[in-house]
Amino acid sequence: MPNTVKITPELVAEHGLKPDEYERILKLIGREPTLTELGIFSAMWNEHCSYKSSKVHLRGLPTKAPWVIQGPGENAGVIDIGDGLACVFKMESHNHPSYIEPYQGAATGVGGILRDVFTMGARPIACLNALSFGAPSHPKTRHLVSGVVAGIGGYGNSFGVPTVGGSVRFHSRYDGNCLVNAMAVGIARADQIFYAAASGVGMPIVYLGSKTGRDGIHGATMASAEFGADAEEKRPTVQVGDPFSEKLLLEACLEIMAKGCVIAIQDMGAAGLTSSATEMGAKGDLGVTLDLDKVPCREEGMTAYEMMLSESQERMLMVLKPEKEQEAEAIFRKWGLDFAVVGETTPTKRFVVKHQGEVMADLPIIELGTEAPEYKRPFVSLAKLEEIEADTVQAPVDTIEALEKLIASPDLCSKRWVWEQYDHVIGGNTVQRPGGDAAVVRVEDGPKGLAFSTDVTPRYCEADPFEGGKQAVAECWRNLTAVGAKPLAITDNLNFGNPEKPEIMGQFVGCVRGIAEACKALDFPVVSGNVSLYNETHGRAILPTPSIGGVGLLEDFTKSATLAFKCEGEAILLIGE
Amino acid sequence: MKARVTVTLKTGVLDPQGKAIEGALRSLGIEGVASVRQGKVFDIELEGTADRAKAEELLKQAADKLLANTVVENYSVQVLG
Amino acid sequence: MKARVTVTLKTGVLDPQGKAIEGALRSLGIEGVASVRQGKVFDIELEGTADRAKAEELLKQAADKLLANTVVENYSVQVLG
Amino acid sequence: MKAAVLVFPGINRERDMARTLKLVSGHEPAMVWHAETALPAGTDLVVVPGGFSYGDYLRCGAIAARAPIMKAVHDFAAKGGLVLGVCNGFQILCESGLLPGVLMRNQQLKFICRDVYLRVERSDTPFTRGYNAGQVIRVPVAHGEGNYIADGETIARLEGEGRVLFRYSSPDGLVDPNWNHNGAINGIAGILNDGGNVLGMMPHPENHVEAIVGCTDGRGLFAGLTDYLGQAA
Ligand SMILES: Nc1ncnc2c1ncn2[C@@H]1O[C@H](COP(=O)(O)OP(=O)(O)O)[C@@H](O)[C@H]1O
Repeated sequence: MPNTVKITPELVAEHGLKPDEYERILKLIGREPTLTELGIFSAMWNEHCSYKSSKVHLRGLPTKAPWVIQGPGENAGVIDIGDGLACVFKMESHNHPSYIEPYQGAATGVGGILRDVFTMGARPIACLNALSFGAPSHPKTRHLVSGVVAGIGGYGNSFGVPTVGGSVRFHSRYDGNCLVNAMAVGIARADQIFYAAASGVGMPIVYLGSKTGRDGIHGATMASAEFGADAEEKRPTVQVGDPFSEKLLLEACLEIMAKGCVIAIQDMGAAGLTSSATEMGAKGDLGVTLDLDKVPCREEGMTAYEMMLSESQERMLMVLKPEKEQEAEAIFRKWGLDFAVVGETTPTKRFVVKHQGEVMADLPIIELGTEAPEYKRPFVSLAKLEEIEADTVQAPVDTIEALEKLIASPDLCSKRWVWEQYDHVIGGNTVQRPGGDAAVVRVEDGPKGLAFSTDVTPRYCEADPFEGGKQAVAECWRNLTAVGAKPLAITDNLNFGNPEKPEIMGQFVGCVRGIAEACKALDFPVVSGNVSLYNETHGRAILPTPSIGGVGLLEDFTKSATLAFKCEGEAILLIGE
Repeated sequence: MKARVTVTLKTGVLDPQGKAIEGALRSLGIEGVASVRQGKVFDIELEGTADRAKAEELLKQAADKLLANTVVENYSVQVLG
Repeated sequence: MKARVTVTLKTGVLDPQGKAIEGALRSLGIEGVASVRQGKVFDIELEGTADRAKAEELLKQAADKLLANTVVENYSVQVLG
Repeated sequence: MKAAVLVFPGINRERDMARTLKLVSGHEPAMVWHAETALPAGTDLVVVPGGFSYGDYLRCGAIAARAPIMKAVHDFAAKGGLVLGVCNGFQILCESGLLPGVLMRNQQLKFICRDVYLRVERSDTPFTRGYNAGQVIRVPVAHGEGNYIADGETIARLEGEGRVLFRYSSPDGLVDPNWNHNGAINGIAGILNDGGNVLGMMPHPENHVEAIVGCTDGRGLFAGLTDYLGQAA
């Protein structure tokens, strides 16, 4: 694709940029962008990367506590768990890709969140997930459930991390838009956490992992666009996960980190090379020049545009200590992975992309992030449903029948079918397996243990977003305390409909405020998270679903409590109101 | 009636298996292999019916509905008689 | 040069995937399928050499050494040119 | 005990195995990279651990079975050295010809992770001397392709020569299809080679050696091996 393509309003629209956003670009760079540059802006300024609708509200979340080492803004959040160790964790959605190709969509979602965690120098010790599907009777549901569950298992089992918990729900409002939220947790030495910010001028930028293909081009844009009726026809290139390569990438990364080779590291997630390179530069207050001729490609004739937007999986970008380059390369070759110096840091604060001797992009690197549009979208709170007096409602069925109905309902029935497809014992540290209130995993050789739980009740969030947000946090807190853990921090995954609709924005704002309120009250900070908007089909939004993933600490894992009754004749106590 | 449905990955779709096999062939000393892509075959025995066109129709249905994941795979149908 | 190696299960070897697919096709309402056996194809790109005989030799080696488990599988080799 | 744990790319239960060997025998095993051509001097037990060597691409264990280190393992086994393959390790041993048969997709075509019951068929082997014949143990499985098959003649030989060491069973030792979670012929979960020195098994005894993270039923296997090798030394 030549650098001379005329940028038409249609082309701008195809890139998901609104006319006023395009005006902003023209003002920022003082000329018409090249096609590659337009692609870079579309990737950086879409909802997924820029959080343009949600940012103002997310600022209200509490993110600090004495035990927080790193709050939101890096690949994952980091908390101190004592003994010189840190717990690194995050949750992220892969909703739209999973609806289009459930196995690969879910698998690459797990792969992405695992990379976020080990990029920071942590060895993953557990995965969880929160899944929302349409009504069990909907014709697509069965296919989605079996594909998503197999995909999550397929990736995590092969990668070698236990999947220890999660949640599954069914509701017709997810018929055309399932939710796949994956959480990963890792352990690192607290004094050896790795960040994205580059430092030093003239440092080699190294490309690691698998080769770049034409996977998921426009994927990042897709993740922010509402599904129309033609979604099934316009099937974008699907990303295929390769857990084997990712396992090699993990071992190689941890090895070169231990050898002290790494200055900065960033996972290539959505918007691949573009977001990883600009983030490393911008965070380090440096420019970056990339030479795309050096990028390992899987397919022939890839253009600069395609390379910059490719979402091929299992790739990383790193800034290496120059004197350690050879050592690092030898380690990567040993693991059979690609290793290429593809650029360097510069003092110019510009993001320069060269390909075949031509400059394909030359943009101000800091502004690419900071000048992204930010919206204070109008929001309305829907009238609250009228409160119902409990005594005025007649029991529709007798108690036993009601109990049987509840136990048999898809939301409450046993999820064994799901979690038996996940290896939940690998590592030999799973103290409490799926099936309880929270999973418990021993930390190294003990005596500490970590507890994890994912929670939210979307119908509460719809009835009253503020109370629903609070309740999700409180439920997570309760699940952690129920196994004997001290709750420390959460990650959140906020799944909502189209934020351009004031009532949806109202749900979002209400839930976020509720989460903030509960987190403040409980001293339970948010250290990482993810927002997924535009979860709509034919204009109908999903239920507001802010998934909460909580982490708690047990000083002695052998003292964790399980939910099973232990013997006959014991007293049963009810605690609380 | 015997038939074969062959399912292959679309061009450009990552094939981790093929890649691993390429590497393994090389380290076994088998030289000259530029690339490997892995696919599936389904050998299907059909009941009765000597009507080829009908058989093909049936196999296409089977491929579309189940045997191939048309998001990432192509298929071809061969009635062997 | 392009080639295809097709690997199929030997007769008599149980094929759980094939069995499951048979069942699934039936429950999808696709009638008339008596049996399904699943196999693999490897689409292999060979470097240089226009020598078919040599190419076939190479592919047989690849199949014997790696691509097929000859305890339970048969293979066939096709040079497509 | 001088154990060597093989490490292939994609293997992921090598740490579990190494920790268990250390815990039960008191000795740290050597981790041996797939590209090596010799085992450490004095090795008296080779362990091929579980995982997804080479992603389980092509066939489970197929690519690993052809790695350089496997030649040394063949030589070691031919001289009577003890070899234990667990899960992917079992698949690798079958693919390499050290054990007969093949592990196919689980009957229900799904990966299954759960605790299963195994009936220990014999206690007069180096691997099972820590158990009583007929004893039932509980250990986890975690695999998608553990459905053991072999031709009729091979099965007859395995059965006739008492080379089936573990079978999926009910908690009271009944071998019955309801307790056979993957469809393996005769409920076979673990077999010996004809020399009696190579064992392959699908379940993970190394994950059940501590009461607090499951149970200790897997310990007997490692304790028995330690005892046997201790006496031999
Ligand atoms: N997707 C999943 N992955 C792993 N475990 C799951 C999943 N869904 C449910 N579980 C496990 O099943 C158990 C019950 O889940 P759920 O019905 O959501 O109960 P609760 O409302 O108590 O959280 C929990 O222990 C949970 O970890």
